[in-house]
Formats: sequence, C-alpha cells, structure tokens
Amino acid sequence: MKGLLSRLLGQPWVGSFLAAGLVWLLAVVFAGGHGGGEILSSALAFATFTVIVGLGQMMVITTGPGNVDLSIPATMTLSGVIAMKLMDTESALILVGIAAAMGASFLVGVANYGLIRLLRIPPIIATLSSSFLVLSTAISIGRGLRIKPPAPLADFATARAFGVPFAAIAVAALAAIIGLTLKHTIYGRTVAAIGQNERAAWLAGLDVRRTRFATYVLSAMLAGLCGVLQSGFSGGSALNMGDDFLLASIAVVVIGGTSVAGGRGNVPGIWGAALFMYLLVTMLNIFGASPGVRLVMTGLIIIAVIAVAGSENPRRA
Amino acid sequence: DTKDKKIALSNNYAGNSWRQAMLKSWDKVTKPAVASGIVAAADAYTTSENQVTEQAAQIQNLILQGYNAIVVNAASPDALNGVIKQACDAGITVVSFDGIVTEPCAWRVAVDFKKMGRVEVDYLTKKMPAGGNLLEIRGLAGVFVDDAIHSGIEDGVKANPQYKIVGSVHGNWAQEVAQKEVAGILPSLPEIKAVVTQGGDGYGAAQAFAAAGRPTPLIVMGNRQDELQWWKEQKDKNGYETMSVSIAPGVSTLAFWVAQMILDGKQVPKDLTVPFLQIDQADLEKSLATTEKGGVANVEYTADDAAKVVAGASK
Amino acid sequence: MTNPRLLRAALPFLTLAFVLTATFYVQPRTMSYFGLNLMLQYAVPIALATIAQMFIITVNDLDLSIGPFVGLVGVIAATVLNSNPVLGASALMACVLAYGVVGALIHVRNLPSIVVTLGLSFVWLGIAVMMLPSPGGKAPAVLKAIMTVQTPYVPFPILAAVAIGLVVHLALMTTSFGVVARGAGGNPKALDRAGWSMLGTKVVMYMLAGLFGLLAGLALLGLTTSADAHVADRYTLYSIAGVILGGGEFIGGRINPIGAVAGALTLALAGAFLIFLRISPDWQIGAQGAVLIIVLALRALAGSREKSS
Amino acid sequence: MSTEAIRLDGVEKSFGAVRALAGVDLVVAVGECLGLVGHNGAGKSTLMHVLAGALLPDAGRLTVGGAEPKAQWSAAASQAAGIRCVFQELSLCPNLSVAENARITHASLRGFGWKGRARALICAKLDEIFPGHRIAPDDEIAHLPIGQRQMVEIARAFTVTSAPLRLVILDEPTSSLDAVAAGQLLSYIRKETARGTAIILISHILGEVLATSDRIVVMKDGKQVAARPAQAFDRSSLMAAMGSDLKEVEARGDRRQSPKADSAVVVRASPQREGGGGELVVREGEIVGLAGLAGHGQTRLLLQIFAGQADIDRPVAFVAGDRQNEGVFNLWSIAENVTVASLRSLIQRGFINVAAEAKLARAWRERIGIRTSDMGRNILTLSGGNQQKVLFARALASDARIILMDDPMRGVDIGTKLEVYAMIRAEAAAGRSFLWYTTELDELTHCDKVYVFWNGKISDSIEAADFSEQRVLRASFAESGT
Ligand SMILES: Nc1ncnc2c1ncn2[C@@H]1O[C@H](COP(=O)(O)OP(=O)(O)OP(=O)(O)O)[C@@H](O)[C@H]1O
Ligand SMILES: Nc1ncnc2c1ncn2[C@@H]1O[C@H](COP(=O)(O)OP(=O)(O)OP(=O)(O)O)[C@@H](O)[C@H]1O
Ligand SMILES: [Mg+2]
Ligand SMILES: [Mg+2]
Repeated sequence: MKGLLSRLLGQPWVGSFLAAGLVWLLAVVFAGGHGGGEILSSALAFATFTVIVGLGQMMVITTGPGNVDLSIPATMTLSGVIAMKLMDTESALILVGIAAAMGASFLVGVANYGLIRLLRIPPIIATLSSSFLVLSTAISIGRGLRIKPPAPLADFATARAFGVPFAAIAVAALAAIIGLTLKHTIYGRTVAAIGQNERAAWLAGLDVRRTRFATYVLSAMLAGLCGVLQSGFSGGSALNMGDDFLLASIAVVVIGGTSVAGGRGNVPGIWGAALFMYLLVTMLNIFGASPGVRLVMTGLIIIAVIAVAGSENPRRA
Repeated sequence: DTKDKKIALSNNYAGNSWRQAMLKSWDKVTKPAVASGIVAAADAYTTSENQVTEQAAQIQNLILQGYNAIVVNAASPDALNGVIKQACDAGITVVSFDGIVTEPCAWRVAVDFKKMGRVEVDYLTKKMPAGGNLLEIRGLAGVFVDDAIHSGIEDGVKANPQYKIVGSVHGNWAQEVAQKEVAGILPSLPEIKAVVTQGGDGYGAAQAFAAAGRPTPLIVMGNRQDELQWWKEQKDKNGYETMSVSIAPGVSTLAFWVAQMILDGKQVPKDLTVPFLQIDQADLEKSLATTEKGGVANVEYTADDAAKVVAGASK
Repeated sequence: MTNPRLLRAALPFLTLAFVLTATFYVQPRTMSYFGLNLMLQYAVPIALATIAQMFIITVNDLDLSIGPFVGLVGVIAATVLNSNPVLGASALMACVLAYGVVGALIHVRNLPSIVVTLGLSFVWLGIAVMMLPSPGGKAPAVLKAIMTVQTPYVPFPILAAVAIGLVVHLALMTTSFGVVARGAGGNPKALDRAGWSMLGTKVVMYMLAGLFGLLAGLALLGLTTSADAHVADRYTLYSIAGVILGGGEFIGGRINPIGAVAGALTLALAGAFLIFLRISPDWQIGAQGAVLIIVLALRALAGSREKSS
Repeated sequence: MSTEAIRLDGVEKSFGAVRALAGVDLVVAVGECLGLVGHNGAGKSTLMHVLAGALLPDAGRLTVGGAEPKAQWSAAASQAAGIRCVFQELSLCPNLSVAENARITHASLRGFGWKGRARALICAKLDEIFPGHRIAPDDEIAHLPIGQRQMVEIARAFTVTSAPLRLVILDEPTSSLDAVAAGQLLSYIRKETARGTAIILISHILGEVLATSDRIVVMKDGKQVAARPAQAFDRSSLMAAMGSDLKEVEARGDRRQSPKADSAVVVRASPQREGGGGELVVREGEIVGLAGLAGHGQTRLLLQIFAGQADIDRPVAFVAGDRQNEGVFNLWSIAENVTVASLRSLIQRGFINVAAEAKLARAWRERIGIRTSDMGRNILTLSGGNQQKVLFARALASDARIILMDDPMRGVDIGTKLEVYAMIRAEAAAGRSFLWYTTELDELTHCDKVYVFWNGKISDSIEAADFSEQRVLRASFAESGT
C-alpha cells in the first residue's frame, strides 16, 4: 500500500495534478467557499482545448531536442476559418467543413515536415516560418470575418452532462488512445527512441523518417481539430484565436512531466497541467490583483511548481 | 495639388476582424482616389505581430522608399517616437490614427478612449440608476488603449459610487479569451448587473454567462456583427437593452484624407478628434443591416467629412 | 573543391550577403550611408538579444524570457534610471543578478529551462506593467545620443554589430573560459569529472545573458526614446532564430557568435526586403515566412554538399 | 616518500539493491602497472569512478601517496592528487577541438597563448604514444571516428602541466583501437611506468593484460578474488580466477564447416569512395570479417549497406560498437532496449503484447547472460560490457537475416565473448549471415572470409583456408593489393 502510494507520488504527472488541486482550493477558499464545482466545470471545458493541442505538441517534443511545433496557433486559425466558412452556419455542411479543415491541417503538417526534412530547416524555425504562411492563407480565405458555427456543432462543443463537458470526455478518450499509442505501439516506441537518440533509432531499424512525418502531421491535425472545436465553442473563428495556445501548448506539455530533452512523453500530466494553468489564472482573477501583480504571480507560481515537482530525469552518477 | 504624392499606410497588426475591416476600408477609399489621380499611390503595409520594433523598421523602410506621407496606426504611443521623428526630419508628413503617437511633429486623428470608457458608465447610470455589481473586461495589460479605457471606466465608477467593480479580467480584445476568463471568475462572483468591456469581448462574455446558467446582465457590446446579432436576438426574445461602442475601422480613411489635405498645403491642426461609433437600442437594426456578416460596424469617410472634421478642430 | 566545413561556417555570412544584395536590388536607395543606417538601426538590439540567447543555448538551455526582459530593462531605464540614476542602475544590476539566480535554480534542481524561463517571462512583463501601466517614460539622453551617433564612413549599426560579434567571439571562442563554457554544453559530465563546477559555469552564462539582455534593452530604448512593456515580446523568437541562422545548434554547445550577429542582421534585413517588395497586405505576413524559408534553404544546399563529400 | 601511489581499504558501493563493490582493498605501487580484470559487471569501472572522485563510496578508506587526502574526496581533489582517468564511456566534449579538450583537464592552461600551449602539449603526447596518428590539434572531436577519439583521450590523460602524474587509470583503453594502436599504447605504458607513474589497466583482452602488467588483480562480483604478479598467471589460470567455467575453444582447430560456395548471395556491395575499390560478397550462412586499421572505411561500408546503398536481402540488423552514440536508449529499461528491433513480431491486435515483450527480454537475459536481476531497470545501470550484450541481444532477437556488426565486442568479457562466438556460429549454421568488423585479429579466425580495408578500399580478400595474421597486417598497410 505504502509502496503503491510512493510509486504514485513518483510519477511525473502527479505534481501537475497536485498543483491544480491546490490552486483550485485556494480559489474556492478565496471565493468564500462557493462555486468550486462550477469553477472545475469550466476549467474542464477550457482545459480540453489546451489538451488537444498539447497532445500533438507532446508527440513532437518527444521526438527530441529542438523539435517543437510553433505552427499550432496558425493551424488552429486556418482550420477554424475554413470550417466556419464552408459550413456557413448550415448544419448539412458540418462534415464537409470538418473534412476540409482536417485536410488543410494535414497539408500544414506535410509542409512542416517537408521543410524540416527536405530543406533541413530546424523545426522551431520551420514551423515558425510556415505559421506565417498559414496565417496569411487564413486571412485571405476568411478576411477576418467571424462566421457563426452551425447549431449542432456549437451544441456539441458546449454540451455538458452534470457539469462535465462532452468535449472533455471525448478528448479524455482521445488522450487515452494517444497514451496507449505512445507506450504500446511501434509508432509510439519509435517516437520515444528518436527522442533519445535519432541515430541509434535508425540503426535499430526503426523508421525514423516516417515516424517524424507522422508526428508533425498528427500535431497539425490535432491543432486543426482544436480549431474546429474552439470555433464551435466560442461562436465562430477569429484570426487571433490561436494566439493563447503557442506558449500554453508547450507549457502544459513540459509542466505535465514530458521531458524537454525528448524521449519521454507523458499524457496524464497534460491534463493536470492544462487544468493547473487555467485554474491559476482563475485564482489570480478571483484575488483581484492588478494586472502587473497578476502577471508576476503567474510567473512565480509556475516557477515554484516546476521547482518543487518537475525535476528532469534525476542525475545519474 | 497632390497628384504625384505618395501616401503609405503603416499598420502593425492584421490578426483580427477590426484590423481587417480597417485595411478593407483603406482599400475601398484609396483605390478610387488613386485611379482618379488625386494621389499617385496609397499603399498599405502591415506587419505580422503587434510589435513596435517591427513597425519601426517598417516605417524606416517607408522613409527610404520616398513616400510623401505616412499614415500610421501605431503599436505604441511613445516607443515609435524615435522613428517618427526621423520621418518628419526627412520631410515626410506623418498622420497617426487609432493608435496615435505623441511625437509633436506628427498629426493625430485621435479617439478619446478614456471618454469611451466613461460613456459606458454614463449609459449605465441612465439604464440602471440604482447601481449594482459590475464585471470589467480589459484588454492587453501594458497597452495604452487598455489603460485609457480602463481609467475612463474607473473615473465613471468613482463618480457613481452605486456601482462596484467586483471582478476584472483580461480578455485581450478576443472573444475566446474573454469567454475563458469570464467563465473562470464567474462562479466566484455575486450577481452581476452589467459588464463593461473594451470591444471584441462582449459576445464571449455573453456565452460565458449562458454556459454558467447565470442570468444575462447588461453587456456593453463592441460593434462586432456577431455581437449586434446576438443583441438583436435577445431584444426580439425579451426586449434586452444595451449599447455598443467602438472605434470605426474606417477611421483609417479619415486619416488618409487628412494626410492628403496636409500634402495639399492646407492648414490642419495637429490634434483632431473623431467620435467613436456608438450604437444605441434604436439604431441596432439599421447598423446590423449595414454591417457585413462577421465583420465590424463601420463608417468610411470622404474628403468632405475630413474637411469638416478639420474645420471643426480649427475653430 | 571547397571545404564543406568552411562553407558551413561561412553560410551565415553568405546568407546575409544574399539578402543584402536582394534588398539593394529591389530598392537601390538603401545602398547608401543613410539607407544602411536606417535599415540596420533596429538590428543592433536584436543582435544583442541574440547574443544573450546564445549564451543560454551554449549550455543547452533555452530562454523564453529574453523578449520581456528587454522590455523591462527599457521600462526601468526610461523611468527609474532617468529620475534616480543610482537606484536605476542598481535595479538593472539586480535584474542581471536575477538571471544568475535563475541559472543556479535551473542547474541545482535540474529543471527544464523552457518552463522556468516561460514563468520568468511573466514575471518580467508583470514588473514592467506595474512600473509602467501604459507606455511612456523617457530615454536618458546619453542612450539616444549613442544610438543615433553618426560615425564617419561606416554607419554606426554596422560598426556596432561587428564590435559585438568580435568581442563575444574572442570571449567565447578563443579564451580558456570560453572553452569550459562550450564544453559545458558539449559534455557536462566530462566537465564535472574534470573537476569544473557546472553550477558556476551556468551561473556565469546566465548572467552574461542577462548582461546582454540589459544592453539590448538600453540600445532599444535609445532608438524608441520611450518605453513600452511589450516593446520586445517578439525578440524571444527572433533571438532563437538568429542563433540558429548563425549556425548554432540547440544542443551540444555548438555556437557561432559572429554568425549569430549575422543571423540577427539577416532577420532584420529580411523584414526590410519584404516591405520593398510591396506585397498585398494579406500575404505580407506569409511572405515573412517565405523569406525565412528561402534563406534557410541555402543551408540545405550547403548541408547536402557537406554530406556528399 | 611512500612507495604506494594509492591505496583503497574496504571500499563499498551499492546502487540501490545492487552491491557493485563489496569491500575492495587495492594497492597500487609507484611505477607499477596493475592489470585489473573481471567479468562484465564485476565492479571494475565503479571502483575506478571512486578513485577518480566521480563517485563517493558508501564505506571505505582511501589514501594517496601514503596520506589521507586533506579535503573531501572529489573529482577536483583527485585531479589535484595527480590521478587521471580514461573512462570506459569516453568523456571528451564532442563540440570542442582536440586542443580545447586538453584545456578541459588542465586548469592551468589559461591566459595569453594558452591555445598554442594546449596544441603543443597534446600533439607532443599523441606523437609520443601513437606515432603516425593522423590527428590534428584543431580537429573537432565529433568529426573523429571513435578509435581516434579514444587515442585523444588516452593522450590527454598522460599530458602533464602543473600537477605531476601519480596514477593513470585506463578503463578498457584498447576496446576501440586497432591492433597497431593498441600495441603502441601498451609499449608506451611500459615506458611511462618506468618513469614512476602508476597505471591501472583494465581490459578484457587477457593477452594484453598478461603482457603489460606487473601485477594482476581479479575482481568478481564486487570483490577482489585474486591478486598475483603477472608472471604467476597464464591465460587459463587467469580465466579460472575470473570464474569463467568455459574452456577456451581452440578456434582454429575447431573450424566449422564453411557454407556451400553456391548458397545464395545476400549482400553485394562496393565501398563508395572515389576510385571505388573492390567488391564484397556475402552468402547465406556466411560469417564475413572486415579487417584493417580502424577508420579505413569498414564502418562506413557497414552503414552504406545498412542504408540500402548496396544489393542486399532484407531484413538486416546492426550491432553498434559505439554504444553511447549509436546503441543504447538512455531513458529506457534494459528490456525495452532489447526488444526495440523485434516489435513487429510482438504486435497483437495493433498493440505491443506486454507479456510477450517481457518474455522475450527474459529469454535473452538467459541466453546471453545479461547481469541484472530486473530487466525493467534502466539500461545505464548495466556495466559497459553488459550494455553491449544488450545490443547483441537486440540484433539476434530480431528477424534479421543479415547482421552487420561494427566491432561489437568492445568491452565484452572473455567468458561472454566465447558464448557469443558460439552463438554466432550456430546462427550462421541456421542460415543467418554476419558481416563482422573487428579490431581484434583473434576474432577473424571465426570468419569464413575476411576483407581487409585500407584507405577506404578493400585491399585484400582472404579465404579462411589462406588466413594468417601476417597477411591481414600486410594488407592493412596496403602492401599487397588485389
Ligand atoms: N544514409 C544514411 N547514412 C547515415 N545515417 C542515416 C542515413 N539515412 C538516415 N540516417 C540516419 O537516420 C536519421 C534520420 O535521417 P534523416 O531523415 O534526417 O535522413 P538523412 O540523414 O538526411 O538521410 P539522406 O541523406 O539519405 O537524405 C539520421 O539522424 C541519420 O542518423
Ligand atoms: N549508476 C548505476 N546504477 C545502478 N547500478 C549500477 C550503476 N553503475 C553500475 N551499476 C552496477 O554496478 C555493477 C558494477 O558495474 P561496473 O560498471 O563497475 O562493472 P565493470 O566491472 O566495469 O564491468 P564491464 O567490464 O562490463 O565494464 C554492475 O552490476 C552494474 O549493473
Ligand atoms: Mg566497466
Ligand atoms: Mg579493439
């Protein structure tokens, strides 16, 4: 029993959940002890989006140092814009819109990997550059207009049962599948192997190229999915709808216990960290501090949480 | 006579519907002006991020390109002063609008953002004189517009102590962010009578209230079409009343005409004020009808409008 | 046959020359003292920030806070430093020290630098917003004077860039301390076994980053003449891109200071080049991406040469 | 002045449940070359880490030159006491040049003109130990093949600036060296001990330990089990002391039946270098050796074949010798490291079958004798030789028909080597083909055919019947050509 507990506490994702719980508790206490359930419910609703892109970002980061997808916000925007424009508030066109949005996201992923592989551009810069092009495409397609989602899509994105958003349940299932994929499929093992040592992975007979390709495509498609869902959730797409997700997608992955140096991904931690990040902002909002103080506190708390819970792999002699 | 003069628009951000509408208005008004030979060129330049340094570099390049006037929506009121001065020194007319600059050599087509905040509270005093709890949605911390609107609201609340701001979040002028932040703080708040906003955040707030199952308070809107549409739906359903206020993206065209007048040798005072665009209950249907689906309520200006504004300010 | 390794080292400069030539071609007016001066002015603070980032990358970390830090320095310098030089100078020194403390924390607790510096970026921004809720303040006159000085024959930004590159090159690539610093990125365990203090090395590198961030903030303030908390948010990505364009690598202590400065200039010029191209506003943002891609594609060319030999 | 260079009394060290050192006493006299042998995981490297200050022992005493060290024992204290160590896993900074790496171990190389001094220092030592080494002081380590890296690290350990040299520890220094460089090192060791430096030589190549050391200490399971003058040992008594119950097979006499000359060709490749040079053919069931001096194109040809730039019947597996850079996955367990190349066969309904995976890993622990109680432990908890066994297991467990081996016996103890040789022969008999690059001439006797490389080309191909070490050496210097 004790062994189980200490093993549990040793898991890299526990810290993020503990931090989320603590922040939630403080928020509720400060709010006078009420609203805890509602806060949690909206935290789940909004964390869902961060988790979707976090899953893709985690896969990318796990393929090794220097791998990160900075095109997630732009891809979200493009996908949201395409979906809303094609659907044009018609329920009958929902599937068409989703298919087109996912198709576009797929192409973004292909383009990202193409830049990395064929032009040998470091991923950070490749995805940053492509994000500019993607955003321009979104601008020229959407012209900055905010078109409403069809009602069924909006209903699905915002529906809740007993305070638990449907979308959160669906994404929890998605996360479980990705977690399983990471641990128990050849693709997942290859991702982890590449992250530790790309050359060794190649020499072990793993398909390095196809795996990296699939990873960047996966990340882009998850971003695309998030773009569609978010548009459904908040009543349309906007050119800046992805802005918040650039740093957030990286932060939730790393706070969640995924190694920045690659080779070790962690799925549950993404949930913990996404909830933590949302609840942290909420807590500071409830405290009602001035914007400057709020920012400073946000930063210090993130640093404190990672300092207490988030040591990278323990040093070996 | 300005037929061989070239005017450039320096814009620092294109990532939201307001800026897109602004660029579109510019296009709509300057194209005919160029075609009919009023000016030789009126090119729009935009950078990707809301960044001073990128815009500064951009303006420097516009100087090098030999434009006669630069119409600028500045990323910062002060931080571009260095480069604005360089432009003036190179003999270039600089007209700033929306995001104005403080460098004395430049012209300012300003919106009184502080007053905009004040107007929101003034409206409340008429609508609900009894007062009540307010939720404030602010913009991006550290940006001039956010600070100005906020201080207007603050003044209003100070003058009318029956109102109390019980919560404040940063919506960064984006519906998604506003929705997220409001949803988070809402459970901790007592009953909210009204939400004071900065534009581009009202619809998100409305959705957050709906999702939380709370009664919809009076939410000040920011002239976005989806906001007006929502307002209309509520109005038809239960007679919901509110107001909507924001700066019209078409103000870029006013700045264009002002620049043209200055190049033409007209006397133009350095500080001009444009009214913000306010939509009241009565105007709602009309404004909604003239606003593009998914866009922003807008007015474009003609040369005559500009002359009137200038004449008004010169008095 | 050209030596592929030499080609690789020369790449940042070839890229810079390529972008410069393209710019001269589309806008001949830039080919003058005045033109170069204007076009490259804003590259000086970017170059300094890039160098700051490079110190961190040398020890296998990444600094996501350098942009907001540069903004904060500007705020402090435009407010406190102006009104109370002693207090202002000590506040700035404290910022540099804070960098060192963060470096120590990251090392001692073995933390991922990405998250710590991400948190730190909020701290810097928050302090800046507290000090200056709305842009304003005034740059000390000296800074303005330095940044707009008219040097004979060669524009000041070029001289400054060359000086920055050379000084850091000498310090990091030729001194015996530089060897230890780069070794700390190449094989920290080996450094440990040879009896060096990894903690000390990291703290020094972080403080150097802080120092160059400080210089970047002051240089930028000298140009903008007044402060804005958000003035340099973009510098974080620029500085990383600059280091990589300059031939540096994220892991393994492989860096190139002169290349990094060239990378920063390239980025600044690439932006200018685009503006001269007069693309439709829709695609202006995309064109920035396209230019970055083209510039980096040159690396691929050289890279394949290196491989095939 | 004491005649003891260093002395350890009752040193113990445990890693969790693993008792790596169970009370070791060790004395090295001034000017003595001490040979240290023992099976993989016996604790040799751990003991050396203690001496070098890289690990603190749980118990025990250490004296240097007859006196207790004044300060807390650490890497810096060990340096200051004149102790240098060439670790089994190399510790050079790959991004620095040869001369700059010399600076890393010499705090006194600083100030104006340090680089010139560093260059001169390391060059002189390289010239002294490895004449004809072809290493320039400004070469970046990352661009050197592993053999040359090892030469640099060895030379660096013998350089002297401020602190005099007391003891140099060489942990398997010849594992990546070819026969010539290894010979140069061994003769240098004798020269250096004559100057009064103590040396500890760890090696699994018993011949070189017997020939070079003054005294030999045998370790087993974290304890010293024998310590005698070198003359008192011979090959078989040394093996007996190590507890290897296997009889050394007289390889040449026991030559196996070569596969039929008309069996199918599975690899046909020629080195891709300007001018080309020869063609290599591997038939089904053949063991083909690649010989020659290190860095003359053998590894490159293996990589070329692996990358498919040759006629080859897949599937193919690769056993890396440079396990740090090309072999192990640091974050993974031993089991995961073993099974990574066999995942396809473990898939059930789309997912890896966990039980089958564990079973496969356990099976290979038994077959190849990986010394661990728990295959779920991290790979880095294994000793170097055991890590190498994992790489072997990885390749053999896969479904590869052709196995490429890049000097794969680096650091493997003699007992295991004999087992692995037998395993290779059995697999070859069952139809697998092996392409085996080795730096140990002895191992070539297991091959049906040997290709000798010189300067990127195949300079000779020798059938088993015509094999002789002289012919290999001659072709290694391209004295004979084909
Ligand atoms: N032909 C090859 N030779 C050596 N290593 C290779 C080869 N092909 C792939 N690899 C290894 O696989 C990893 C991933 O390869 P990547 O997709 O970058 O191909 P590459 O090395 O650029 O190959 P190529 O030059 O054939 O395009 C590399 O780190 C490398 O170690
Ligand atoms: N960091 C560590 N954590 C856990 N166990 C370790 C660690 N380092 C070594 N060991 C264990 O200690 C024992 C001794 O290992 P050591 O490396 O000293 O062996 P060795 O004699 O050098 O073997 P080899 O000849 O294979 O190099 C082994 O059982 C090994 O698994
Ligand atoms: Mg060992
Ligand atoms: Mg050898």
